[in-house]
Amino acid sequence: MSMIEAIRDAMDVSMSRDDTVVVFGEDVGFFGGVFRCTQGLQQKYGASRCFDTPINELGIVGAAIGMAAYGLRPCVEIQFADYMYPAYDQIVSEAARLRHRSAGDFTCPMVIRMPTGGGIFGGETHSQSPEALFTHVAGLMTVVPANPHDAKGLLISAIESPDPVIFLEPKRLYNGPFDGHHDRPVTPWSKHDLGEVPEGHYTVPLGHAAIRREGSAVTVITYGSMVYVALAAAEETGIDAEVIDVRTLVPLDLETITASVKKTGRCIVLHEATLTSGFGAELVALVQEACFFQLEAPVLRVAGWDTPYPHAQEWAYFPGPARVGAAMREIMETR
Amino acid sequence: MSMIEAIRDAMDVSMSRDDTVVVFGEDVGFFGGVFRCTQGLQQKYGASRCFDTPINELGIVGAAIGMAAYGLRPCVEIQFADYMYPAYDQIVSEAARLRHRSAGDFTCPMVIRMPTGGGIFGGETHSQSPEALFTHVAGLMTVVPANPHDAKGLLISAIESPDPVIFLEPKRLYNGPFDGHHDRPVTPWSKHDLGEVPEGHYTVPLGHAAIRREGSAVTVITYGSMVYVALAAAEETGIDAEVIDVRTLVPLDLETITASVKKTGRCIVLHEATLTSGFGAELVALVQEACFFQLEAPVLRVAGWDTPYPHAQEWAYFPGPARVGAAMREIMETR
Amino acid sequence: MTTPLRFQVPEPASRPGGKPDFSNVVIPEAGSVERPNVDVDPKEIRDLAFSIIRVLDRDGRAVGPWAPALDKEALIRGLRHMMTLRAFDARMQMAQRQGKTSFYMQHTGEEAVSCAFRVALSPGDMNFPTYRQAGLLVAGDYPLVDMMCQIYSNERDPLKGRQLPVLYSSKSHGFFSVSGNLTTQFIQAVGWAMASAITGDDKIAAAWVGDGATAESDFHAALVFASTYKAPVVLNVVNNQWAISTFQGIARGGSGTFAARGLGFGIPALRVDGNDYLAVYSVAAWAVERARRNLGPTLVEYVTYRAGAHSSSDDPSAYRPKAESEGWPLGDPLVRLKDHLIAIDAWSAERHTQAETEIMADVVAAQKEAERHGTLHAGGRPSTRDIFEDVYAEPPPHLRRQRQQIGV
Amino acid sequence: MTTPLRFQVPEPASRPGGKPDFSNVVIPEAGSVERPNVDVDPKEIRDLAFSIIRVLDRDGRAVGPWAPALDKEALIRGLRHMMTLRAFDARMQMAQRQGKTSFYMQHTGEEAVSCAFRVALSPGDMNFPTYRQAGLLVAGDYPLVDMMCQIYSNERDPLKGRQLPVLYSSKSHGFFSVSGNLTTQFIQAVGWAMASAITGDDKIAAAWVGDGATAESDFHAALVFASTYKAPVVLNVVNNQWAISTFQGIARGGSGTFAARGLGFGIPALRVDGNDYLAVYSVAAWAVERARRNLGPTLVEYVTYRAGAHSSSDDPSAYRPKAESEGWPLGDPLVRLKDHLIAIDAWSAERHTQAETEIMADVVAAQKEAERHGTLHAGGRPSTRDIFEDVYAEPPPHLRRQRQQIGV
Ligand SMILES: Cc1ncc(C[n+]2csc(CCOP(=O)(O)OP(=O)(O)O)c2C)c(N)n1
Ligand SMILES: Cc1ncc(C[n+]2csc(CCOP(=O)(O)OP(=O)(O)O)c2C)c(N)n1
Ligand SMILES: [Mg+2]
Ligand SMILES: [Mg+2]
Repeated sequence: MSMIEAIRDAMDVSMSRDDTVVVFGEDVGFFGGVFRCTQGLQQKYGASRCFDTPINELGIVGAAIGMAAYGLRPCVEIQFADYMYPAYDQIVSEAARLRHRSAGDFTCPMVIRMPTGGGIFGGETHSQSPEALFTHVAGLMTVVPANPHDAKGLLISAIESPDPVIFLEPKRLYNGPFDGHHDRPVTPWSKHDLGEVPEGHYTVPLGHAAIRREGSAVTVITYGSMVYVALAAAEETGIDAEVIDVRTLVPLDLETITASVKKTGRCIVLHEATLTSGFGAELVALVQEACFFQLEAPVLRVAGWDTPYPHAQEWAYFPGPARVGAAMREIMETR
Repeated sequence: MSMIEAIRDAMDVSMSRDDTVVVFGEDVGFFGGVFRCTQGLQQKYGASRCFDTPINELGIVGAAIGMAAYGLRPCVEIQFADYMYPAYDQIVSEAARLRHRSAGDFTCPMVIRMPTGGGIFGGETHSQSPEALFTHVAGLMTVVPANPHDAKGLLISAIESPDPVIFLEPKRLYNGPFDGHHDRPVTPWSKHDLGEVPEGHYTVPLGHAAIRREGSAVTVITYGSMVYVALAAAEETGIDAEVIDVRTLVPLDLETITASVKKTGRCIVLHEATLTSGFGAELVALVQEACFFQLEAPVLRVAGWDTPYPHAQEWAYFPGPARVGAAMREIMETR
Repeated sequence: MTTPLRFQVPEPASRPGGKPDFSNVVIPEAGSVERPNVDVDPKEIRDLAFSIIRVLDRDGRAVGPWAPALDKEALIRGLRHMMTLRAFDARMQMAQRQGKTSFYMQHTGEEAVSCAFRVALSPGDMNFPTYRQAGLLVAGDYPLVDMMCQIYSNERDPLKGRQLPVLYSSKSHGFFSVSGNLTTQFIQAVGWAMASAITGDDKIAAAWVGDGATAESDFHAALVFASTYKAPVVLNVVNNQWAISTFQGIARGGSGTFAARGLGFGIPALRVDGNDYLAVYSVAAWAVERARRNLGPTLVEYVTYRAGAHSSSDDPSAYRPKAESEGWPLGDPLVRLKDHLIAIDAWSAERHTQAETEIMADVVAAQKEAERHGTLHAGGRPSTRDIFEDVYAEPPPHLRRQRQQIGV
Repeated sequence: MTTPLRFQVPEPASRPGGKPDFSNVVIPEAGSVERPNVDVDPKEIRDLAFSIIRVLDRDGRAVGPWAPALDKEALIRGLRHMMTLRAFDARMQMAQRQGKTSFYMQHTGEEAVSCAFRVALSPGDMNFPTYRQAGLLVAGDYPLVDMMCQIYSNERDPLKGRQLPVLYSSKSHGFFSVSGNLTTQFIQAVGWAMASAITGDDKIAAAWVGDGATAESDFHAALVFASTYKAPVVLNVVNNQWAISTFQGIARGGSGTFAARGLGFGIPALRVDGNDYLAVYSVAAWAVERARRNLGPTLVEYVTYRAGAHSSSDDPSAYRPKAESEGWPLGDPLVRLKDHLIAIDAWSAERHTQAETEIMADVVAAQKEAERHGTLHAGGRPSTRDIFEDVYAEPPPHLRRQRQQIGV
């Protein structure tokens, strides 16, 4: 099934198992969401458990915090990650710290879903990847699925988590594993093993990375759409890269990462978000500290440019297989 | 003079030279600010140029953006950096991108001042250091002065800058160079050369770091209060550290940093903000890429723990001379 | 325990398959609402927030105290502005379908609001619009070609391909850069107006927001600041009944109207028939005069209807009756102004058809001209260098390094 | 150019050196405001947003339709609650001066608001308070010792030393964790109330905010959501005339009152004499009943005065006349309830002095007990481990590594 169906299925399964799970956001109720991720849930569970909200992200998250404090498990949608900023205070100052500041008296089990990333000619306000703005915040978990199987399993884990989870959905992957070759058709998930999604309830635990390609030459650490860009670059350069999909940015599976880098001795960190202070910087800092004596070359970063996400020049901005391949060649030449 | 007086002086000088400079914020007008940074400006320039605002940070920054688009140069105060989150959308989605998205048709010359950092028993909402949430945003400049001389010169540069500047004032340094020894009195700025502030107009250009201590053993890259913690640790360990005050995080003076690390072969990055995805990660990523073959040990980070800033346990949270000294010893032992 | 609470979610009067139902929209007679002086005490006119100011009656006559002093030429110009905007929408909507751009948003049914408001402004005044006020540009004689080049993100795009289509910017035409983030501009408009007052200027600002976007918290910041500093700003709420799939009741809640929001701040609030060009102009002129005379902000709710889809990515038939727009009681702004002009013998069916042909010809000519400079995926386009410029006035070292990496 | 605009910044009636001036506070006779049924149409009672509901008259008699049915014992209990809070404030303020903690905030002059409101709630209802509603805990018989241990951040601090003093939390006592960030709790209260309705519960929420903090945008989110979903919540605005150094006019702007904010949302809005224990209780009970009967939210503005400093870090003499509080026309809530009890022969000067002594003795005893567990800088304190716990339910690897680094 598609990633959209997998995400919907995760909410459906959770709502049917647990009456305290409620779903809401802008256009998510009657209409089923601008990306159709909540389609059918209002009809199935009623308007008390899946409903439309006024256009106020602060209100969506703030209300969800109150509901979580009451004892519900809200799973809310922010229509685009680019629109989460109005809710940022409620996320950072409230959701993330409630358990700590109240010493566990009040807790905040909630999921904030938001489509992230570019590749759809959405311009600067439909293309952003703000994950690093969450990973810096103690008390939050940040998850980025890269395929339907993980999307469903991780979202169920997130909904069942006792603490707030930011769930970033790479919108360019909703319908298939886009690898950055925008001039080629994308094979739909239905033709991909990771598009095979088990029925009913299962979880993919938070905090565990997945190795998507085994390799011996260089480790590429990435997540979201960039997983497929890295895989494409490996095929196209013929460089035997090991591609790690971290899946959960916080908490991070550092063991899998360091084991791989110690094996390959080379590392590239790859994401679509702007370079400076992106989550890639944290990955580099951790890798160079843990693998310093095994590294044969500096860790390289391939990321979005430090500019707003442009409309017309989308493919000059998006870090596609060419840029990643070039970095792979460069790092293999360093010794 | 104290850092508070230096900051006030910078606004005073700017307002007297340029009628388009306006100053406002919560308690900033009649009262002169909870830290007294704007004291006397309303009396001197009138309530049209220095005034109190309603308690709405979004409104303060949003209104300032409109004023900047009109042609004024607003210099606004957010009472504590911890309270900037409600304004985050206006800062990130609007101020930072206005020039780019309008192709220079509209610009946003403005300064957002905010006291930052802990050490005053202010608990989790009066102690935060959110600089990394700004350095990730293209279109912003982020400045952190560490002494009165720089505070005045950098603030004048910021006010004269054609683009938005986030000006983070380490509140623990307002009255003297606090070095983390909370059990000892702080010598007031009046007894410190960097407390000697020239009269009238001068600038410290944005984008230039300062070496506060020359050394050959290890480079400590830091800013704000941590500059004095690093200096104290160097004296106390007897390790000949070179201490760099970066002063401007974006744009960053990478040349000064890499020259130093290539010289010492060792590097510690130090800040008070929480470790994960802090600005230190960016510094590590840049240093290991630029100085890989000169580094004799992994770059170490000393930073605030990945937790909210606690009230009673302030000194267990604050990265003081003991923790920094330990890191210095550790890195000197690595070879 | 006492009787259990029940959760209540507002639902529109009708949904797909149902009959259009606007029985909840109470429409007073044209000419029936009084016209206070601009220096009236807001307390005295609270009821205006719950009525609808209308000028054009059923027979196309302009009646009542709000009938403006616009001569025939001005009215004909107004009609041409609206016809131009509609023709422009038609061509650009088609261009989007043809893949010449990624995205488009129409104004169908709402043309009077921005077209008439623009005429009430003076040179130097500044609008802070949403994506649905292109009438401010059209009625301000901004070149259609430049608008189209922005939509095509081509080599002549004034915004260098950076912005999503229709998020125009033109300082010289009093049109602030449109943001993709809703409502952020509302408080910015208030700040711009405060700046005008601070410097003793005589320019005023106009803020724009849709019914759905009034729910955003920036709306509150704008009303608080406007109320506290009596800023010279007109706060416009375009109530076209729908956000995307959510009807106005979701944003409006229990208050009968959006104009009512002003009452909580002591801001005079007017409600006007947004499909009545004369009423819109007249109310706009009243609010603009208040601002200009330093009497402070005015909140204006324009009651209109989004006859088309929310955007080129939207299909309204999924959430509202297909024929709902035919049921809309305030009619079509173009037809109503045309009928008025005919009623006063300033216009005729023939001249109208002729005008339609002329205008469409102009729009098509502009489109040809624009397309010579390229469309999103073909022909001349902005350069890759444009990604890196204007991030700052001066490119800092790290951006120069990044530019060099892709060699531009 | 037309006459230049002028920038207008509201100023309080008087400043340091000037005479206290509350002539702008219009105070109706006690008993003069009508009491509508709780199911009244909000439209019918807009005027209540501009009046002040009062029960206690000059002679200490309870008069008019809002006089509540509270028996003598209940009133004496109320008086004792307020006296306890005042004694508590006195001791903790002194403790702060003595360096036993870092920070404190008093309630002087506002005791009736939180103490009387608490009595109108039922078990299981939830308050979302600010830092100035400790009366909700005192009147709810929360242990004074626990409050003091929180203030001292000592080994028995229920919040383990993490939070700034007075930012209490007690789910069991219907007191939501107080945030250091203003107004965030206002929308959270609405969400909690929505959850109660969603689950068919019968619990209601009470949101609290100060006059200054109503300016924050979360206030708008709360009113929008409360209005749209008719949430069972009481929206309380404590107007104590001042934020920190800014008077209420800066936040309120041109609307005569804060209650008026409700009118824009169709939310019934009442204004009440916040220094009149009986009036506060009566209005609270009215609003609580509306919520409980699923009739939706009510906005209540409590007109009171912050007689003390904003906090232990503040000195009001820098921004308002020293003697301003003596000029406050609504008097002292303790004195007024005391006089009423004496007027109805339920109390006497002697019993009052005696009660004062008893209460102070209890508070001092509690303080001794609390101090046995330490103060901020001396004696028993929370452990360093407590920094790392409760960040997440389960400490993730990176936090375990960091804990090991300082060996806790
Ligand atoms: C902060 C933010 N949240 C959500 C969106 C997505 N969005 C774009 S338009 C829209 C509906 C706005 O409706 P309304 O304000 O009524 O304006 P209209 O389209 O009817 O003119 C939404 C939800 C956005 N652009 N920005
Ligand atoms: C978001 C945010 N901005 C600013 C502050 C600083 N601050 C704390 S209390 C206060 C004044 C609040 O006044 P009011 O709402 O009237 O409450 P009162 O203190 O009078 O009870 C301010 C500005 C804060 N805590 N949070
Ligand atoms: Mg709309
Ligand atoms: Mg107050």
